[in-house]
Amino acid sequence: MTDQNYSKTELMICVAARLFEDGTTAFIGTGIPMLAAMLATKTIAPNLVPVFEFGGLGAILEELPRAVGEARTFHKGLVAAGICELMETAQRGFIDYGFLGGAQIDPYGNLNSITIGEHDHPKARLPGSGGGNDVGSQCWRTVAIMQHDKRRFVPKVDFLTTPGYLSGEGARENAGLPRGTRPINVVSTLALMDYDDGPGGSYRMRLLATHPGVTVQEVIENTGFELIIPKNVPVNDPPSVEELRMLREEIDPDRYYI
Amino acid sequence: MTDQNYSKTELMICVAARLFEDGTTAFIGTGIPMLAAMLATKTIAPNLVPVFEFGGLGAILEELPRAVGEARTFHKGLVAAGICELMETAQRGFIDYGFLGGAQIDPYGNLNSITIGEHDHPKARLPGSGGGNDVGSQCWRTVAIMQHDKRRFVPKVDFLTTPGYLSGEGARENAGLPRGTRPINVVSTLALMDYDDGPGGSYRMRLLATHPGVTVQEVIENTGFELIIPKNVPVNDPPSVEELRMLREEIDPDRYYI
Amino acid sequence: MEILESGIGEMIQPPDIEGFREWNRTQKTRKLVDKRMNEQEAISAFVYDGCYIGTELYGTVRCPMSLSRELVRQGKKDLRVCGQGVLELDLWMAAGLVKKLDITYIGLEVYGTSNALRRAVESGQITTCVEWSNASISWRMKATAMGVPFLPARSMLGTDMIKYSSAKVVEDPFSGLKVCLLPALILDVAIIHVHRSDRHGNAQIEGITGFAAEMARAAKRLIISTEEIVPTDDIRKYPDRTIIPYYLVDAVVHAPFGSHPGEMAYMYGRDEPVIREWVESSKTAEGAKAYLDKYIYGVAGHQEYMKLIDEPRLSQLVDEREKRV
Amino acid sequence: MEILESGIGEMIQPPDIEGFREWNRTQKTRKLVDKRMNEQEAISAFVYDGCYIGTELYGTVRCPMSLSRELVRQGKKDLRVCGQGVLELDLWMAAGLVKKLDITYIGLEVYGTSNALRRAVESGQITTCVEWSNASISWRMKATAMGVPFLPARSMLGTDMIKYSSAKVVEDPFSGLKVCLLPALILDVAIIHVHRSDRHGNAQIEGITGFAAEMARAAKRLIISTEEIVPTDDIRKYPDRTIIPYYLVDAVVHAPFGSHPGEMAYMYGRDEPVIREWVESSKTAEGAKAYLDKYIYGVAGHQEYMKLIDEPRLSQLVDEREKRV
Repeated sequence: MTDQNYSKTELMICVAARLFEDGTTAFIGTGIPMLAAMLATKTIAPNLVPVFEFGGLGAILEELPRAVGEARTFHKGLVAAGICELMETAQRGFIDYGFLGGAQIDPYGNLNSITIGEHDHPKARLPGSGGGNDVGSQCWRTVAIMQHDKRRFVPKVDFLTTPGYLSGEGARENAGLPRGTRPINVVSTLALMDYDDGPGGSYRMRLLATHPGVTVQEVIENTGFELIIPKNVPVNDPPSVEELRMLREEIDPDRYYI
Repeated sequence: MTDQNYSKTELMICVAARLFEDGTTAFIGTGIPMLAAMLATKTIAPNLVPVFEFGGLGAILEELPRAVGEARTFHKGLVAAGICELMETAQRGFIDYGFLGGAQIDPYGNLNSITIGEHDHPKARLPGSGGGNDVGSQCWRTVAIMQHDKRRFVPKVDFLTTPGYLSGEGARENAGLPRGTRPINVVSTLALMDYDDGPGGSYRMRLLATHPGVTVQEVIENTGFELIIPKNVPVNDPPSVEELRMLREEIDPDRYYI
Repeated sequence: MEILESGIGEMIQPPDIEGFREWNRTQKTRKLVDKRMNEQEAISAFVYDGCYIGTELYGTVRCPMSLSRELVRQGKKDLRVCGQGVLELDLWMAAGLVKKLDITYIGLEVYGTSNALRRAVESGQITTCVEWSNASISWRMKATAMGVPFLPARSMLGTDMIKYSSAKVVEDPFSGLKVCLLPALILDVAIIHVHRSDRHGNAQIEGITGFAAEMARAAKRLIISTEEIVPTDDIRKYPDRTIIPYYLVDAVVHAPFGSHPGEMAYMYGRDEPVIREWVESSKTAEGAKAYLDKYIYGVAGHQEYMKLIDEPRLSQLVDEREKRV
Repeated sequence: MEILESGIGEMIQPPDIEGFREWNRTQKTRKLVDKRMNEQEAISAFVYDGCYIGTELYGTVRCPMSLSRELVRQGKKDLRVCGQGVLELDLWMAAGLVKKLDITYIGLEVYGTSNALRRAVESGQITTCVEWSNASISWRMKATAMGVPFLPARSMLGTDMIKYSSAKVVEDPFSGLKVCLLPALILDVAIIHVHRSDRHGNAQIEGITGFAAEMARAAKRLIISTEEIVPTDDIRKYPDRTIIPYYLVDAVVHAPFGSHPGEMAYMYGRDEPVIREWVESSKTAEGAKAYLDKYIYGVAGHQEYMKLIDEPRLSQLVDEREKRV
């Protein structure tokens, strides 16, 4: 049974939460990824090991962290160390997933969080890479969570901040990035995407499933580049009543995000 | 007033202890340097900051450490960290002195603690560099403490383990060793030496003072290379009654060394 | 090991490791001297116009906010800053004190982008932004802390980050991997807030340590503010808890609630209304100025600031602290 | 950044950082599983003939002696060892189990040189000695721990150490300094003794940490022995004390007095007579064998070993421990 009354953000969080894998380590960025991670630990991934870049690992997420360094990121945690320790843990191959946001994404999953417009004279100065570039470089698999519109889904990002597939097959390895690391999904306010990264693939973004009530045409119209559209595009399950209850009552009761 | 009844080792320890500078940091190697450091803290250097390579800094030396990692090396200490932390502290320029031993020393103050004879087929396998090479590379000033005989004071060390002046003026800097670091003294069972390292100097070892009851000729005969002999060679003060009492009753009552 | 790529970003602070060694030999005492002073004395003694400065951890978490506010009060300007920052750097930028940035992240986290950053950069008031990732800037400080001129890393590669930084890409001579070389970052001044310290600067931190250990070891001058001053005997009882040894420290400032409105793990929680007040005020330059007037220019120092926040509120934040359970 | 000098020493273990990443991805669980086993099970499960192995700290200080003795008991041979060692490696060499050494220091400290080392090397039983300083070998492990193929250092330079190591000398592309590049050291197996751990391997150490943090992060398999097994809730109460996180650990061995005859800071002192017994015995091969018969081959395991030492003596060592005062 589902509740027809939910926001696009709530839907995006629920779809993202379903991508977590139980018993894995995952870097959690500020914002939506935190809500998704908390929802995952309450549903399909009770043994998720959340990792927060400034030092917290293995926390029990009882309250929504508002900062990646907040005490809630190491509440009843297994490790409270520093940024070097955890980034080096990722560089050593111990962090399975990274959940990231960004202001722009291109067909290869490259993200921009630095400037809109030319770097030295930007139209808009964004916060900067933060841990984004590191997470996208070091984690085995990364998932991007984005608002979906033409301004954000662009043919070329203004500043390549966080590496996706860069320019396509083999580009990451050629650049010296750790072998086997890659972007796997994009969760947006409209749909779920993956990449055409099979043998002989184009390594470009591919529509995997639309959100309930969203047409494939809508997704195409809101994407600033040619998205690969398979013959059959399933529809994601809507948020369950229980998912929404947990989101609204347990995870974000103060409505920082939802 | 002095006590004529003391061993060469006791004398060497007393002369070495007088080389410590109050209010400085000093790496202390196992053995004689530990006794000298303890004597120094009880006499001329009450504010000495002893540093032991495996992690102890600023300990109050109440009992003679028998190992550079023993709890006595961080007893009431200011820091109990690890080897990297303290070696990096030295590499960063924070450790003023290093007090070292060795099996062989050459005219430039280079030390050997690895092999006697050819490395791959040695006559005698010694313990290895340990922290010696690091201390001789990173500390601002190093003091070697040695038994004095022709087998130990040699024209060329069989294996250059710990850098002194290497081959002479500028050689350390040319090799990439931290600028301004250098060997300053050798304390032996027979005498106290320094180096001819003034402007235009040869950077070779120079007799500075003989021990009481030791002639310059004796020193020359027990040195396997040409030692620089100044016109006037003073004689070191013998151990005072109080120095000997502290050594025998407080520092090494179990007679590990004396 | 040829150089395959070199960033065009300005080397805002040169990695002069030999100079740093010499500084540490001649300018940092090994003696246990009393380094206690107040915010006003510490900032005026060690922070100067044009210096290269950094703060740790950041605005809402264990951040030297009382020192950051005093810096604004004294109007130290043309600052070159290594910028991981949330509230503290916002205040400096809003006051027009920042000229160049080695920037990693400056934003308001849950509350989004920093309008103070946008205004300062888009107006050209900040003339230079050199880009780094959070790990990269920390590793740059770690290089200095280790006493080496650079560290290799596997971040930054393949992106515009390399181009707009001052890093280089080389081939590792052992494995043939392409690696990024990060130049050592030497700060003129660092300010760090801790849980407790003795009067000499032997300091302990509880919970996460962020990049405090690295920054403390990468700075020519280090000012620490501390919630509590403890006897040196307490330090000597737990030498394995000393994260910042005294010889790194130039000033010890006793600053209870020194991280306010940010939190201090196990001591007090963050003050959300005051943080939100900045988020709202800073949307306009005028609003930001009003906030500075109220919380910085309008109070003489940290004592008055705490009066402004008021005791009952501070006690409430103590009740809301993270607890060891 | 050309290579100015390359050591001719054998690269006993290649710095395959990509392979290490892949190992950590596929062979190390992120789940909190119960890893408790005894010495016999842990050594037979993870130590194999010809493996590259290291111990921490060393024989007389917080050393996994019960595991080191069990390794001898099981006769794991042709070991390639990174050698900072005092008593533990003496036992392995006396038992003829060591083939190659990345050696830093193997001796008896206050009691001088190691006769076991002399016999093993001078007889040619140990075929290879590659020379490193204590800091260099620790930095080599630190490189692996950081996930990079090498680290720069300012040790080893200008000496025969470079020549007989597998290090290289290059010119730093930022400052022009000559620096030594140390290749990452990846161990097949590491054994480390700690004060306390939970059953998953979340471990705490008191006092100095030697190179435990670096070695634990540089090994493909990690066996820890611990004085005490504590509930995971105790770990979660002090997450800032976890020096070895569980995901690094493959086996947790409960070994009270596991460092005997070495000391354990704040728990028990070293057993001087037993240490001296080795010093005397090891002067001859026969004497060494007699010691092995008495303390290793003659007892089934650590339980029997402790009976051999005897309870009153162990209590006395507890009384002689370093205290937090």
